[in-house]
Amino acid sequence: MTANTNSNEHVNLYEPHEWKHSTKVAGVTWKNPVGTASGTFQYAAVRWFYDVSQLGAVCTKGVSPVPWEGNPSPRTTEGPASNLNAVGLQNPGVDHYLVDDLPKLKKIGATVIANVAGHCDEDYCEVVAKLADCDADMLEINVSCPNVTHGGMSVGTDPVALSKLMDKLRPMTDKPMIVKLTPNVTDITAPARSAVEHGADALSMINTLLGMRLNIKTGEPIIANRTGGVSGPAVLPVGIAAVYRVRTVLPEVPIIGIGGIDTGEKALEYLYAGANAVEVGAAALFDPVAPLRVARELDDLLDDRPELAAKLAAGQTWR
Amino acid sequence: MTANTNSNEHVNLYEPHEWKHSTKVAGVTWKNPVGTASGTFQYAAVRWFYDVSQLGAVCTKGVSPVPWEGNPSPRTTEGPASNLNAVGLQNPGVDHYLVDDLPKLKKIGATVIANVAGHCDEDYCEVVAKLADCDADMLEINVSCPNVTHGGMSVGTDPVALSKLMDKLRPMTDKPMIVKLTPNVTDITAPARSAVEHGADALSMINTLLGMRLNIKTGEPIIANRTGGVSGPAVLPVGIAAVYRVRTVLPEVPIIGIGGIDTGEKALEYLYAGANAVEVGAAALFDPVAPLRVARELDDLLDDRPELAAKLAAGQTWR
Amino acid sequence: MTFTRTYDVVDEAVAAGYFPPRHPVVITAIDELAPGVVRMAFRDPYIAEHARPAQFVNLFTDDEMMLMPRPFGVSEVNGDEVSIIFAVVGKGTANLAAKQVGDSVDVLGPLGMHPFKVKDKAHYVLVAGGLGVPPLICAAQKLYDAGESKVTAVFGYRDVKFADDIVAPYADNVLSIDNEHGNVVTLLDQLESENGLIVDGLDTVLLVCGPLPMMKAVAAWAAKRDLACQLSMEQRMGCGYGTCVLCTIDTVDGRLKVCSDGPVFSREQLGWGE
Amino acid sequence: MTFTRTYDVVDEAVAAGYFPPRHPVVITAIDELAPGVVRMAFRDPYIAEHARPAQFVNLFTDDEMMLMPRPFGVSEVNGDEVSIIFAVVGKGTANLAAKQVGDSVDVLGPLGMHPFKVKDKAHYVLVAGGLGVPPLICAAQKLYDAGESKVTAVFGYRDVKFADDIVAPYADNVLSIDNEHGNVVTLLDQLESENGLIVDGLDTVLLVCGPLPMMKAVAAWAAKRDLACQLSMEQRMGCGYGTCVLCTIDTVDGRLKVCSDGPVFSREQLGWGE
Ligand SMILES: Cc1cc2nc3c(=O)[nH]c(=O)nc-3n(C[C@H](O)[C@H](O)[C@H](O)COP(=O)(O)OP(=O)(O)OC[C@H]3O[C@@H](n4cnc5c(N)ncnc54)[C@H](O)[C@@H]3O)c2cc1C
Ligand SMILES: Cc1cc2nc3c(=O)[nH]c(=O)nc-3n(C[C@H](O)[C@H](O)[C@H](O)COP(=O)(O)OP(=O)(O)OC[C@H]3O[C@@H](n4cnc5c(N)ncnc54)[C@H](O)[C@@H]3O)c2cc1C
Ligand SMILES: Cc1cc2nc3c(=O)[nH]c(=O)nc-3n(C[C@H](O)[C@H](O)[C@H](O)COP(=O)(O)O)c2cc1C
Ligand SMILES: Cc1cc2nc3c(=O)[nH]c(=O)nc-3n(C[C@H](O)[C@H](O)[C@H](O)COP(=O)(O)O)c2cc1C
Ligand code: FES
Ligand code: FES
Repeated sequence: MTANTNSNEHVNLYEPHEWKHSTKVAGVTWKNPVGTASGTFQYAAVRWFYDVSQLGAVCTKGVSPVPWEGNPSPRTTEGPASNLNAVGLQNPGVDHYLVDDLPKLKKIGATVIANVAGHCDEDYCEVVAKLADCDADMLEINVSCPNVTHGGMSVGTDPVALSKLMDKLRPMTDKPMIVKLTPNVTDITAPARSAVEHGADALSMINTLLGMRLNIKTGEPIIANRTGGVSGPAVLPVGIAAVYRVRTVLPEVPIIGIGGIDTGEKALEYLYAGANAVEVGAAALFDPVAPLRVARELDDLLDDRPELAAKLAAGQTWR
Repeated sequence: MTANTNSNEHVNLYEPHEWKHSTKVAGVTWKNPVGTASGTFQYAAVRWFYDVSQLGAVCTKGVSPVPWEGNPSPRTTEGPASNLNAVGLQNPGVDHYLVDDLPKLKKIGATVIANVAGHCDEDYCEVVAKLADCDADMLEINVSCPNVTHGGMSVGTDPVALSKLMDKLRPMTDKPMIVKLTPNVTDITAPARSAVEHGADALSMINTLLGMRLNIKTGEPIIANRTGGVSGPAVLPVGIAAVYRVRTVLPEVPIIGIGGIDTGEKALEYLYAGANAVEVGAAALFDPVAPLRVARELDDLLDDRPELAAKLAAGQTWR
Repeated sequence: MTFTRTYDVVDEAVAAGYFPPRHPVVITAIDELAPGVVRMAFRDPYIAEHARPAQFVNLFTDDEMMLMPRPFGVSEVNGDEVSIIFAVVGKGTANLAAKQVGDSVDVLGPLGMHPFKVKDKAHYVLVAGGLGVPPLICAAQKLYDAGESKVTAVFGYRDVKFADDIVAPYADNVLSIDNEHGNVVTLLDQLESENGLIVDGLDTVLLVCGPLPMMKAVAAWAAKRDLACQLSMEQRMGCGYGTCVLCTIDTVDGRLKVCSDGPVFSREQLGWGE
Repeated sequence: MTFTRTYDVVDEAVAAGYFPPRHPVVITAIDELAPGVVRMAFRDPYIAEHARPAQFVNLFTDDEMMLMPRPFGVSEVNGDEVSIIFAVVGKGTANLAAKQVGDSVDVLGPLGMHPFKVKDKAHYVLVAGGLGVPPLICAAQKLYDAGESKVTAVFGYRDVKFADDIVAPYADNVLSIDNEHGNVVTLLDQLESENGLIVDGLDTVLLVCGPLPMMKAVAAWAAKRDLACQLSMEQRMGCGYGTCVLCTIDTVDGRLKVCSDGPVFSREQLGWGE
């Protein structure tokens, strides 16, 4: 028996679509509330699959002052309903970004979030200095990667270190600055407050959870880096709790919800938790068009929720 | 096509079984390395399903000085490959435990771990005082429940508070004392060290991850407590990483691995990560006999791993 | 994994003196009684033999993204065949509704340590609202088989009266109503005024299951008349068999578990209608 | 969800000028070539038309506990039908091996921006070890269709020689060996001593795929003779299409992506056998 309670109507993702529901994050309008999550979007790869300018925003892979080679391989494995990764922020560096990905994305009209990576304060400063007047619409400061070390752990786990970093970065640019937080902390509201008090215009969360798998044939870790970051459907409840808790203590700050989103319904759940927008990460590994599909699904779900849709369009949130 | 690479032979769980591979945790021999995780085992309920004395150990629900009524309902929902719970440690109190569950379990020959709950140091002290000379084989101090508040967060997230608590508890009993750690911390090795330096004989990890779900019809949290603890398959990589990292800094301490175990293979992965034993939690919600099945599967898997099996039996570990 | 899921585990457990674990059963019928309301039947000799009214079974989807059990009241038992009736309200019930005859589904049960008490000879008024009907169909069937009591079914529906035909063979009298025309209290009033509450010298006992506001209204109605009133409750569950304390409701005796202290509670326990 | 998975998405994407997303295909054949070695065929006009030797397809299990793609080299193409050959090594391949004819499976492809280069007229020696055969079967088929080159297959197996029959129609010469009797280098030496390396005036080009030690040995053998040598590499993958940087290997040009900078690399790039 198939109860026809779910409308299984097929929608052509490639036909021109008028987005019905926009959102506003730190003053920047997104044509819809769905972006890509950093590290799972490379323009050179994704452009073959769909018109990426259709997304609410594209957040690019973390860029560092100079090219980084990242961690040795293997860099990935899977967990139940999840991916584990330990890229270690391999990227061709900020200079390459400024002449390659960024101009290409701006040329097609994408709303671009440049994700900034660093091993130390100086790295972040150097990158932000170079991006200060670039064409990117927003900067996302990744202080939350579990796969690189920064005096033993990421700067996003230490509110004081984070405030010092923000004090350096904030004066360098007028661009809206998003700080991306890690769930691998005792209380995510502490770095959240610290970031906002020291100039963050918005917050995004969550980055990956620290995780690990071993091969039971050899007894050894599967990923060369041993531990990696867990993402994908499994982390959904953790990401939602993070957004909700931060929203509770910081009623005004724009929040981008990330973690485990692979349907419009899950994106919607983040919006109800208090997010202004979302980013889709690992789902793009399982299907290249996932971010666009999520955006389209959400656009329809918001039709039935005019109150929420109106708030988002005005830069406000459900909570 | 069905490739017959997996032996799908059916094993009768109810026939008498000679356990082939024991383990030793803080001097206490378990007849196999698989126990139940606290809060998912009540003797009065599980005894109908199998002979619970067959397990390596049974860890009972957290007991408090007086009966606790826990959180309002609804207390549970699900995430992708996970359960969310917010019981809030409802239990009939330590006095009831001492005359009911404990004697019944000891009568059938079970190896018993009494899990200790508290809202403050005095609670823990009161319970440990009453359990100091009881028949339980081990005590597990739960300093890691995300669903009760203890000055804002659980004592297990603060190494200093934890050391003070341990300094009070340690002199009260000679029983092997396990401290159960939370993954909701920046660095799990900090409370781990603190617990061991202040007298813990063993560590168990992980308790649940903080998580949340909302109802997209109402926009409101599903669980009355709003946030809850995530457990089940989804948390497996997080639990394994916790065990591995603690094992790396504390090569000698016995560790009980917990989180997402529902097969012998996953139990084995924890043993390779450095655990001496494991506990099975949420899997028992999906099938009452899961802990026994895991124990039997592991017993067979260890046949092919004599080196690991020998280490465990001797109270040592793979790492 | 070394262990396959087979119905054999039921026999093995029973042979060893234990309650059956989760096991697969074969679906023998599945059809739509009303839009979004599904009746499913499966072959399970153990549950068929042991299920009592208001007991339930945990069904499991075949999608491991949804691991939690879905509890459903047993509605009818015919030989080895057990029926349930459920509404498609979310992803889990949609997954179950997509099953076909011949498919297998995992089940645990029968669960619920405190079913309806139907031993005494009485006039049982079975009051159900919406998807509260299954336990009352089960009660009607057991009472009919015992053959000693009088049974009046009082069913309230949103629209389609999907269970009248099913309960009819087991009841002396079936009253039903849809939302547009009133609710079960309307019917109870009517029953009282037409027949009185003592039928053939038998005292009236109310067995109730349905949405919370409806149950409270019925409890209040029963309290005013000092009638015995047993209510079958629902709560989001973890295990369904008493091990996790996830399914509590507030009663005058404190927070009790719906699965193992219930699912049936008296209105006195619930403190309703006092 | 508003979107169903259907093959239509392939046509929709292509009509809009894009590469097809993940989509379901119907399995047309599945059989065991050797214990634990499965050949699966499915109907996919797009992949059939576009696949080049050493390109691969991402297959997805139907168990959401295993979300990551499983990459497999395209082995043969017959009309609309695409074949792959895989070993059952873990849970994902076991899940795929349990599929039946008529079942559907989700696929993304063809992937791999740098396939074997087979345009030049040459004597191609296709060297494969174990489950490295699929890309070389594909190469043999393309070379056979082009009809200009000479093809010698040099296959090394653990035991059962499961692919000799498959490659034979497309090759001028098939040499194979099992572990007990030696390895592919044994065969290459034999080939050299019997036929020499220039066949019908054509230069020898080695196309290689197999386990790492075997590939390194072949690269060294080729280097000594200064032969062109293209090697198809494997790495644990995330996306398979170049977006995640999870599939890198170390080359003389730094850490490159197997999926989009490969899967084929020259021995010079790999710095092997210098
Ligand atoms: C003792 C008992 C007997 C029941 N008998 C019936 C019956 O005979 N017929 C019927 O149609 N329904 C019955 N229900 C309700 C039924 O269990 C839920 O409608 C069903 O679990 C919803 O599943 P879902 O995946 O479609 O919904 P979702 O909302 O997607 O489910 C998410 C989670 O919440 C739980 N959940 C959601 N709603 C309920 C609910 N109302 N009660 C308990 N858990 C819920 C689910 O089990 C699941 O774990 C009964 C519930 C209980 C507790
Ligand atoms: C470009 C490419 C082409 C390939 N072609 C073939 C082929 O034609 N035939 C064949 O039998 N095998 C091939 N492989 C290897 C094949 O992808 C793996 O054997 C398979 O993914 C294992 O899946 P599993 O779930 O059974 O193993 P598990 O170990 O349970 O898988 C766990 C995870 O690790 C990944 N993984 C495990 N082993 C490998 C591996 N060797 N390479 C890449 N990922 C791995 C899986 O994809 C999955 O994400 C190829 C690999 C690559 C990268
Ligand atoms: C392969 C991979 C690479 C990532 N790289 C980055 C990165 O460079 N910068 C960053 O801020 N986050 C990075 N992330 C984290 C994601 O942006 C995202 O926060 C996380 O994966 C959770 O979302 P998801 O569950 O949708 O994947 C990466 C994630 C993955 C899976
Ligand atoms: C319903 C439920 C109740 C729990 N109650 C307790 C408890 O009382 N004390 C405790 O230390 N842990 C408790 N836990 C945590 C588990 O013991 C275990 O640490 C956690 O669930 C992770 O393991 P799992 O993934 O196997 O469930 C509870 C977990 C669940 C699901
Ligand atoms: S559902 Fe577990 S105790 Fe009731
Ligand atoms: S697998 Fe994602 S870049 Fe290669």
